[in-house]
Amino acid sequence: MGETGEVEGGFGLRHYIERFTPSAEEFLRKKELTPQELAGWFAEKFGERVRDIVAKEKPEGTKGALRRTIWMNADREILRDMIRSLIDEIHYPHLSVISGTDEGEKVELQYHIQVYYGERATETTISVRFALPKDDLWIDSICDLIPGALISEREKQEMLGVDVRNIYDSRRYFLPDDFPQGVYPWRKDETGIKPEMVRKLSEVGL
Amino acid sequence: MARLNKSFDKALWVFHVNSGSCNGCDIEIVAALTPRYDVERFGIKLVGSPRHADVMLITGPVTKKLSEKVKRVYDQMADPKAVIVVGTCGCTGGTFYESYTLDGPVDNVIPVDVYVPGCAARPEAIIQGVVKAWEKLEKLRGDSV
Amino acid sequence: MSSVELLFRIVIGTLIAAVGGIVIGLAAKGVDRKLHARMQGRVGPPLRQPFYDVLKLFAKDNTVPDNAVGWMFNAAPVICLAGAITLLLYIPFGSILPVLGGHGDLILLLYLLIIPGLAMVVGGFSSGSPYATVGAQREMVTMIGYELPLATAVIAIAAKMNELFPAEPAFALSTIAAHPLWGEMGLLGIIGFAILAMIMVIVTPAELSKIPFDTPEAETELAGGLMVEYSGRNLGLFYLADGVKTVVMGAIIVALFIPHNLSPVFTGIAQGSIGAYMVDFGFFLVKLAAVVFFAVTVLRTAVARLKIAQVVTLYWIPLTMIALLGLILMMWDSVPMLHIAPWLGGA
Amino acid sequence: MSASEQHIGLDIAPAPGKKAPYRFQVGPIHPALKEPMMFDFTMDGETVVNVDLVGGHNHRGIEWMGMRRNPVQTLYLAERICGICSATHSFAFSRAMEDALDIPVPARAEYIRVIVAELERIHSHLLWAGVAAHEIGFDTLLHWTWKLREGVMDALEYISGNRVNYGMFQIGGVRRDITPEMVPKIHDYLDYYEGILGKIIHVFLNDKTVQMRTQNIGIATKEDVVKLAAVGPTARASGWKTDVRYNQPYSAYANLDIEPITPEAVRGEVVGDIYDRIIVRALEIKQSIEIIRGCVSQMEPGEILWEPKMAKLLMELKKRGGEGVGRHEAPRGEAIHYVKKVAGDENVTYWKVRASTYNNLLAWVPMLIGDEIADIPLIVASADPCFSCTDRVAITNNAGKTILTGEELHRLSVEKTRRLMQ
Repeated sequence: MGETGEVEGGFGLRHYIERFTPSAEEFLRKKELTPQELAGWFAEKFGERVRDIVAKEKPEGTKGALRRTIWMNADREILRDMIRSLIDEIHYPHLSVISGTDEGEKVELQYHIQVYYGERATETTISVRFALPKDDLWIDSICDLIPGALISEREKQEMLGVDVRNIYDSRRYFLPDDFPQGVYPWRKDETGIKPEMVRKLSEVGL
Repeated sequence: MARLNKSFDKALWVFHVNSGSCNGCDIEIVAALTPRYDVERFGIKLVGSPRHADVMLITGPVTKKLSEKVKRVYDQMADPKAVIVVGTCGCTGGTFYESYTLDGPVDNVIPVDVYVPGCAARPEAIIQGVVKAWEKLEKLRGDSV
Repeated sequence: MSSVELLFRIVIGTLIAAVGGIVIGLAAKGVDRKLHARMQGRVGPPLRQPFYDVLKLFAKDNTVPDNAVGWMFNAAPVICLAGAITLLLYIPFGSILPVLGGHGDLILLLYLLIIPGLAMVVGGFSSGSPYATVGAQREMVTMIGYELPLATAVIAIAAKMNELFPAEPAFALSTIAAHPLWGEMGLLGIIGFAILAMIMVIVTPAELSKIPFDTPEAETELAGGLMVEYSGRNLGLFYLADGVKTVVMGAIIVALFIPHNLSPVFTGIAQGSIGAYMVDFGFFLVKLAAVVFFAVTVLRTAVARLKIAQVVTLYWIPLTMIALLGLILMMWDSVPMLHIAPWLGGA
Repeated sequence: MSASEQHIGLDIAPAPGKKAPYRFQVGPIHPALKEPMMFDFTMDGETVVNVDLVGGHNHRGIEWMGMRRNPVQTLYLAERICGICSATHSFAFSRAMEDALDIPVPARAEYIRVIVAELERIHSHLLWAGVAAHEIGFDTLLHWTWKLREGVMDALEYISGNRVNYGMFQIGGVRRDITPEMVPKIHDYLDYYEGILGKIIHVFLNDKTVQMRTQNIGIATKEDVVKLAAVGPTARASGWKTDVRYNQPYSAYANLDIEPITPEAVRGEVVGDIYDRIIVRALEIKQSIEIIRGCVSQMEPGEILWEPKMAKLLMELKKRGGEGVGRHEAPRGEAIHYVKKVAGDENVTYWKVRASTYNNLLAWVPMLIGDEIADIPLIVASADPCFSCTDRVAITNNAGKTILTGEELHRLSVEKTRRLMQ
């Protein structure tokens, strides 16, 4: 397993996992907070840079389980800071996925993060939206903090044209290699899928 | 084609290619091999190399990334050979009737002999498809003699 | 025997052996596949299935990949089948003596056994596919692996023969076939002999590239391994060679361990008559089927494929040790040992 | 099977004095992979030194298609993301839609959803077990497990009418009820699995050759899986108690007591190897049987749909807007759908699908490095990959013409059924 030092580059993921300081404590929850308290923690920690925090507790089933969710908007500059603070003060976050939408003037990325997993009905889903103006489309990579974010970040690059800064592997994952550069399937503007690119399979050979 | 002898009916070796399908048909193909359906009774055998195969069972609507590979696998198969498309999406595009990453349907990429529709195609339907392929091979034999 | 007569015998004998070996080999494969399927809860293919497969393969195109070494690629299956058929000429079938019985012995057989495997290796290397290359490497490693216990078993038997019948050539199969060892030894010897029989049974699937020792052809890892680039006639020849090899390995085990004949039991049949040959041959087929059933069918139904490192370790350490134990037990059974520990001698 | 030009970025420098590592590619079309995916290995002899994953062969553009169809159409598209996880994606998508548009689901429908989802888990785990056995050349086990699996398929067909792509889900409920007459037969099926399952699990856990091929191979540590955000049995087998049904109970799962299964129960310790993943899945099959039993007994009569009339449902869906997240613990782990719908918009405005394998992909890297060629198929299979889910993404257009109208299709189907019943 130690051979990775000899073969560098490419998908040196092993290397990445090892470089990022591992310690068992990192996975432990540091502070028990309800969604409302967690929302307060975010507001206190990041002040003006997080907005429109909505914390919800929705009952599920008959046994008093609550589905805890927090939605918020945030400035993209604090993304890394936010993840780092979650690791240090709250709980090592599980990044479910990064989704993205095209909102006209801007592209919005939603980071769906779970904390407080590992016990019954305690998990809280935090969805953070980051608005990125289309003329300055970038976000920081969090691969060094959560190595599992890689595929999600690569996908945002190819599907939405977001420049993920410092991503260590920026190749395409989903799209074919001969897919035209500068076309992003999830965009709804002129860089989206052009009508002539759409193939109507149902009409071939009819 | 005069070389087509009767043994073809009784010993069809099948190579399975997934060209971007949803897995539904693929598991049904495997199901056809297992005890409930057991196609080996009819001499149908799944093989690991296209060189050994007589029939290509292809599922899925052929993604751009795979269309070259599908063609190559088809070329690697030794003559005489037949192609069976399993599943609606491979036959016509089906629910994926419109997309930017598909090169399908399959007959747009390689010549197809038998179509087995269904989403997913049932194992019985797949077996019937193989039987149709025999009929086709028989017809070829009739033409050439 | 004049040289013309010998030549005639060889030609006719080879023809009969080739046709017979192929037919019996394919039939054995059919039985194997049917039983295999039944044990898996399936109906399975008809018994004639291997014949259909071969006929079909011979009707197909024979593709030679561009980056293959053409003549080697095409020669390998022929050599493989020829090597397997040659082996048949040295092995007795029931009371039918081998065509070249007087001309070769067990040592020659051990060498000849390598030829089909070697031909497959050459074919694999010459096909220019990385899968085939890896498969060929594995085949070589497997061959090196099973030679050791195989040789130990053969030597043990020959040594015993030499001890019991010093007048006859120890390594000749005719000697071994004429004197079944079971009745000649004490309890320890019988145990040792049984152990060696088991070793031979375990070597058989490796020789035939069958699960659990089919690493060179592992379908799910190497897509057919050695055979990956072969098609049509060439693949058909390998298929036939595989059938013949099954007969060879089965027949060797039968000749070494259960060479008994049925004809002496029936007093009505004269020794050496056609009837006696027929009865013995029929009995031979039954024995062969039993050996193939245990060595190939049951084994491949009941276990998973091993990895190449595990195959080599298995053959070199535990199986070689067990083979040596068998050898020691057989030696121990000898008379001098009885002076040291009479109670160990058993009967 | 082939050299390809699409691998960039592997920069191999052989260490001085050592044999140069060579490249070995598996896929995209390979008998061990039932789906296309390519692995680009850097090998030293038979040992994997590094691996690069090249995916996207199954990329059909499903998300793009979904953004051009109405929610109900998209629901059926979601079902076809993957033929093995048909219930998974329709479950997650309906939950996301219900979360976004604030649609309540009747209690009975929640139970039926869970029954279908758990039957799917049984069939998926059995399928996996068979494929894993096939990868190590143990075809007998493949045939046995698949024989058992046919029983599950029968149950699914009995409940939903189809073996694959059940079409059970609807936004705000389910489309078919489980009537009281059906209950005894479901119990019969469950008894049948329980009877045979023990034997098969016994072979898997105790067979010597299976142990030789699975123990201490393909290890992913807890640290690896947590950092790589792996989910489902892959993560649980490494000792990480992650299970949406437990961490964030939903649907009828919230009414049942579900414990995530980790391998300690059988082995006493967590190694994180393939054997552990077998244990987890084997025990989960038993767990699923209990869950179904629980659901069947707890289920009370009632509505199964929030809005049974299709036209009204579509109108209501069009009127409402919002964004929401739906999660479901698929057989392979957490699946999450994000949807955004603008009020007044007929189509789903945005849709993001994240299947379990998407997150488990990276977990292969620590598993594969240091192991041998012969282990590759089994290690790959041990995460139960589903590339069609991962690569998903296909899209539909409302303007697309259909050749058959709905009525015609219905008439043809009825005729066919009559023919079959004769």
